[in-house]
Amino acid sequence: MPAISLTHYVVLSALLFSIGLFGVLTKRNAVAVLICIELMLNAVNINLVAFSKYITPADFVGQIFSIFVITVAAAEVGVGLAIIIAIYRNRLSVNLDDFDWLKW
Amino acid sequence: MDFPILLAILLAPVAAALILAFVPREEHMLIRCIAAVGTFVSLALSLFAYFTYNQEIGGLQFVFGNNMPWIKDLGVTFFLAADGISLPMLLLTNLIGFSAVFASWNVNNRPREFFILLMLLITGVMGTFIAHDLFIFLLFYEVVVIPIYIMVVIWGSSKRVTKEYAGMKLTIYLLIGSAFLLVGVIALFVKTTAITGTPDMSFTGLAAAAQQLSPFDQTWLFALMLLGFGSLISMWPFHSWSPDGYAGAPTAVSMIHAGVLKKIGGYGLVKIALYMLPLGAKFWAPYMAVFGVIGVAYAAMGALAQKDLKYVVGYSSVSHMGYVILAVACMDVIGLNGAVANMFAHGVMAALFFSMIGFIYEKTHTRWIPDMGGLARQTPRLAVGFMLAAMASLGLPGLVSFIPEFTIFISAFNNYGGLAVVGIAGIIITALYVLRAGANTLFGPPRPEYDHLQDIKGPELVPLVVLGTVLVVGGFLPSLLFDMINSGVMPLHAAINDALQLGGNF
Amino acid sequence: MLVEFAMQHAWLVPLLPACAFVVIVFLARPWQLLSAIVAVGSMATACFFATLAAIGIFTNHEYVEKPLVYATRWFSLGLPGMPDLRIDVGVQLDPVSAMMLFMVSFIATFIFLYSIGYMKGDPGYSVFFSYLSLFGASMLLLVLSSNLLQMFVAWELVGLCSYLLIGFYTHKISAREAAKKAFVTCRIADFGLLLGLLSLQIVFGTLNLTELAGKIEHFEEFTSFGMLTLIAVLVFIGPIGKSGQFPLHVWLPDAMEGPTPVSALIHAATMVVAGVYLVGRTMFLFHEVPSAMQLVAVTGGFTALFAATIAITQREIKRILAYSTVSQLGYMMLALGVGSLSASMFHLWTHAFFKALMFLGAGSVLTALHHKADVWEMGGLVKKMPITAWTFVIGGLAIAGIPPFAGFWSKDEILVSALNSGHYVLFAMAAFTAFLTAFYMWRMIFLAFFGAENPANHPQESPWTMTVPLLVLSVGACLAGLLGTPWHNVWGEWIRFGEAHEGPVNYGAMLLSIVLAGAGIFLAYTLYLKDAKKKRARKMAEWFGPVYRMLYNKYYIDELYLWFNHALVDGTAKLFYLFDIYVVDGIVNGIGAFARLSGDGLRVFQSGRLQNYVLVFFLGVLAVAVLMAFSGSTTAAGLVLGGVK
Amino acid sequence: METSIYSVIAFYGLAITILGNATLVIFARNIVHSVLFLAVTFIAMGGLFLLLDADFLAAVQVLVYAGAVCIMVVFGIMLIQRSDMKATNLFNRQTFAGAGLVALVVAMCAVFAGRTAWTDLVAAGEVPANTVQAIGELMLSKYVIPFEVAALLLLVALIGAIVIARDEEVKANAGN
Repeated sequence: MPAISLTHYVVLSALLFSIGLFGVLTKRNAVAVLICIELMLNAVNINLVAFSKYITPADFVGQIFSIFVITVAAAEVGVGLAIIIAIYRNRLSVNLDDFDWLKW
Repeated sequence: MDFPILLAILLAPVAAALILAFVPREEHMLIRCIAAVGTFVSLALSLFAYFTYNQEIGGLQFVFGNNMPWIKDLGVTFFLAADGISLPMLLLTNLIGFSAVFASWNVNNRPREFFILLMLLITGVMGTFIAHDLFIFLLFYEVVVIPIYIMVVIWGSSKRVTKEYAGMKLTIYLLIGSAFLLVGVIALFVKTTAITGTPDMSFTGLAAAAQQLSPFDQTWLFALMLLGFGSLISMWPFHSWSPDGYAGAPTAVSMIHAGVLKKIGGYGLVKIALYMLPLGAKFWAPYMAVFGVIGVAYAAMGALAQKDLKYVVGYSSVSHMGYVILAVACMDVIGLNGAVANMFAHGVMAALFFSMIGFIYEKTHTRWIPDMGGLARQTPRLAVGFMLAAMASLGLPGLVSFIPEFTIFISAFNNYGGLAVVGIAGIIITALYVLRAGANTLFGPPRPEYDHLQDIKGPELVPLVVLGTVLVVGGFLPSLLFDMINSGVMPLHAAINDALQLGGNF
Repeated sequence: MLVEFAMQHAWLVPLLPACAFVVIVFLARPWQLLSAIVAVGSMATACFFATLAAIGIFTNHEYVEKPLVYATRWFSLGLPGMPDLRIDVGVQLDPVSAMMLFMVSFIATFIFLYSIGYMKGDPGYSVFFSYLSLFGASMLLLVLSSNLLQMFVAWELVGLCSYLLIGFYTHKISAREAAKKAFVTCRIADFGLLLGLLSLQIVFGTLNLTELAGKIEHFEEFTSFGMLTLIAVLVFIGPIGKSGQFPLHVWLPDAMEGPTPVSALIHAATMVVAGVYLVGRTMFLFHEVPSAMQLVAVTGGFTALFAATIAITQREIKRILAYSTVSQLGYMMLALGVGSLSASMFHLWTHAFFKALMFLGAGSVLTALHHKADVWEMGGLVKKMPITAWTFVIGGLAIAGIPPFAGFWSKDEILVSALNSGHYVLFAMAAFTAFLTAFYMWRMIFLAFFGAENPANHPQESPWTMTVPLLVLSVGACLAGLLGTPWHNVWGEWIRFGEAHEGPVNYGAMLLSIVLAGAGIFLAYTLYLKDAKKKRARKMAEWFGPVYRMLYNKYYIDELYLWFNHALVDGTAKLFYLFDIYVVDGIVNGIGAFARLSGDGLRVFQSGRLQNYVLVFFLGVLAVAVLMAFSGSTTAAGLVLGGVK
Repeated sequence: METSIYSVIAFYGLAITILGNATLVIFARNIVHSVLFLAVTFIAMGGLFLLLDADFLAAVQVLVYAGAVCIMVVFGIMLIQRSDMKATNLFNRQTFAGAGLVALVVAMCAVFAGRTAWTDLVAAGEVPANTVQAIGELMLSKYVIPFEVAALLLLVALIGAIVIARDEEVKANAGN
């Protein structure tokens, strides 16, 4: 059985990212889209930590970067949910198909 | 350091605008007075500058900020300076700006916003004339566009075309013009920087470096600038914004637009395009002359067919600007003098014309010539102003526009012969349409529905007095204007001549 | 002492009325009488100075050859030491301008005086005097000009005043149209003149009269003969318009819409002769170009005859006078064309007196008859208005050419010089014109002042402000010609171009002239006075039906011009305008529409849905990634620049 | 680098858990189920971080993601969804287009992953054992400014979220 190498992590990350992307592109529910964004961010984190381990083991740059990503992601979820709630209050819907506001 | 007079001239309307922003919106009289004071300070200072400018020495004077870098990497400095070409234009701007405030005395729809925008407009126009840095020039030019659009759309009037259409057309044309210009300027900047290695956006720096460009480069760069400045000065066939725009615009905007804004095009042609790219100018001069003459004849004929007063003057200003283009195309001392002087003369005349038409419209609620007649009996002072402007428009000797036209004719006839004759024949058609408009508006049997009209009085007289005085004084003492312009044209012409002689050896 | 001062400060002469203009406009306007006094006073003072200056000139023979010139820079372009263009303004005093200066100010003074009475009760009383003053100033400036451009300025200013005064009765549409016509017609002529001036400036580098005179003598150094001919012709176009020569004479009869003093001053005595004066001033130019001289002579001769034929049939008193003015101006041109500045100026001088006199007389009649202008409705006025009538008769005798009245001497001068220069056809035309002149003038006099009274009229003699000028001018009309009798031609010694020629007195021409004048008067007498019912006159009109109608309608030239103006000029204008709206603007709007339509097309892609955008965004990401993969660059900049490479 | 068979097994097990649960997150028709699967994914991710010698990060992952974020999302759902949670998590109309694009992304990733010479990049050396201490020191020295900024960001996000979510009620109260 071959040893686990950087490539494995990268592939895992790519797959997870793709799954998240697919969700972002195709889900109707705004909360689901938010969740899928978290998946994509996690995929990135896997990459960062893996690179940290294999390429710069002594520097922790990747890990620290991941910590910041997690921080931002947490903030993003908070604000994102607040926005979704606000929209829901106004429109009584979180179905993205109901919204085509991004045009003039 | 001396008192920075140019900066003070530039900032006086800005200060007025700032104060206006804090005045309660109901205080109409206060608002007008603040605007009047702001423009008056500018006017007084620019008169002072005009008469203290040392013509013996010539060149750039009242220099400000030439060592004040603004964008270091692009070599941009906030360089203000005036020479014999910019000072008449500066004075013109202030004369018209000051008059425009009084011509808008009766604006009652949001006067505060109106005057704030007017102040900004005046500042922008002045800035273009005293900037000695190409970047700053363009910057001020863009400052001008925004208030114009807003003012046309809010305070304009819809006749043949809606004011929205007029405002849009005006703005888009100005922007397209400046887009060509911008491309030209950037190309010029990149090319010259590649030669000299040090970025420099000042007129003198660019001009010096541009002389090392190949004739081919100069030619296409000049073409871009000609397109840009040409659509500003409403060179045929880029003129169609002018009549529609003026017709839609409120009086003050028409005055400033026809009076000075258009002149930015001519000023730029002379002081930027010609000065920096003489070889290119040499190549394009015959075409410019043809466009100029077509513009003169074509627009004069167009004016003849009009029944709306503002359209008459709109077309007539296109026609007059044709003379300016023709004169620039001559590229000699007489022609350049004539071009600048004619811009000044036309500015004063057009502003007076538009202010009088504005009053007529305000009082009769029409600009349709067949609906008028006999106003000379009911509103004699208005008639005097109108006739003064009309006579200046047809180049009556004794008014400021005759000598400039004469010099242009001399130069054009000398350089282009038969072509110039067609242009000169424009004076006949001009006489025809101007007199027709004037006669049908002012003379003939008075109409009873206008019996109650009040003649212009009080503050409304200011445009007539200020601009009329300039018209007459400039007509009888042309040296007041020409000595100044000549002191600016001579060095410019010398530089062009040197470049052309060098260029001959290429 | 005073004479010296007047000569050195001749510029004061035009300045005085100019000041009057300013004073009236800004100060005196509300007070009618004050305005009138200011105007008349300033003009009288100007006349006083002008007389002194004229005395100064006419006491020193030097000035005939060497005019007194003082000028100053008006403006200049180019280097101060070596200007590319320099225009001077100044004063040139020589016998010709001194004579004009005196004549203009003298006649103007009396016409101003006359206007006080004539304009009584008009709402624009003060304005009228301000215009008159402005006109006086401009005309005197024109006369004194030492520079052609300066003269052109004054030339246009008198045109402006003419415009304002023709259209003085602003409420009348006919006046408005006549004023416009006058201005535009003169403008067409000025276009030619301007081209001429431009060419002179370009070729000779100066417009100062004395300098030009010096340079044109050696014109070969500057230009070809053909060019000089062209210049001369161009310059002559100006006078054709201003002095009402064929084919630009159409404005002058219409100009009678103005108040009568205006007709007398501007459209008879002074402004219209500016054209003659200009040709006289630029005689040095025309003298070099015989073909241009020929043109001047033929134009003058033809106009004289042409206008006289029209005058025969006209009915309105001022119109007859107007056509006679055109005709007399033709005489002056003819004289210039045959090379006699002296004769031309002499006729100008005498004509000013008798024609002003006749116009003022006509004005007096019109006031009395409440502006009923048709001579056929007058008759027998001599009984009620003796002063007007008899002064008018003096004018009639003068213009018909009966000795010793003024017109005889000057007309004789012209005929003799035409004959002496060998222009026999022109001489014949001029002689025939003399006959016609006598006929139509006396036709008018007999119809208006003699014969049976028209009971519908209740005429009264005019007040003294109007009759005094009539009397003064009638004295002028009697005596002004005695300066230039063939036996002792003082005039010819002073006012001349080239050498004064003393030829033998041509009694034959003199006799012919008298006979023709007498025949004309006699014919008029038989047709219009003796035959009280005017049967014969009517029969004549019937016999010559088509000719009569053609003459009465002024050869349909006005109609032709009107058609040209409306159909051709306005039509073309309309065409240009439509072209502008639909083609030029069409292109502009087309570009706008293209932008809008393409925007509409692209709008489909702007769904407004977040997830659509994400999809497209990632497509972009993919594209960039693929590009990177294939170009081998790893940075965006490398990608762009690599692609360019 | 020595790799034990257990770590290989652990990697594959965790990978399958992560991918499988992530797929379930997408395909679950009930949004609440989705969140549950998401929690599992996050916890598995924590395991993966342990495998990568990132102890501290693993703890943070479990705490922040599996704990805070999931709970927050659940609260969010509870605030906005109907009582019936069936069919709350459906696909939209561009599912197939999205699938195509994702396939392309996967292909692209595969190409790049294949083309990159990973082995050249890999450096020798081990991750130090006491990561928590090392990260703590770095956070308060080299990365102190980003650290503080992140703290500020969180504060701003907190306030922002409250403001946005409460907006309507405040208005309603003001109306009363």
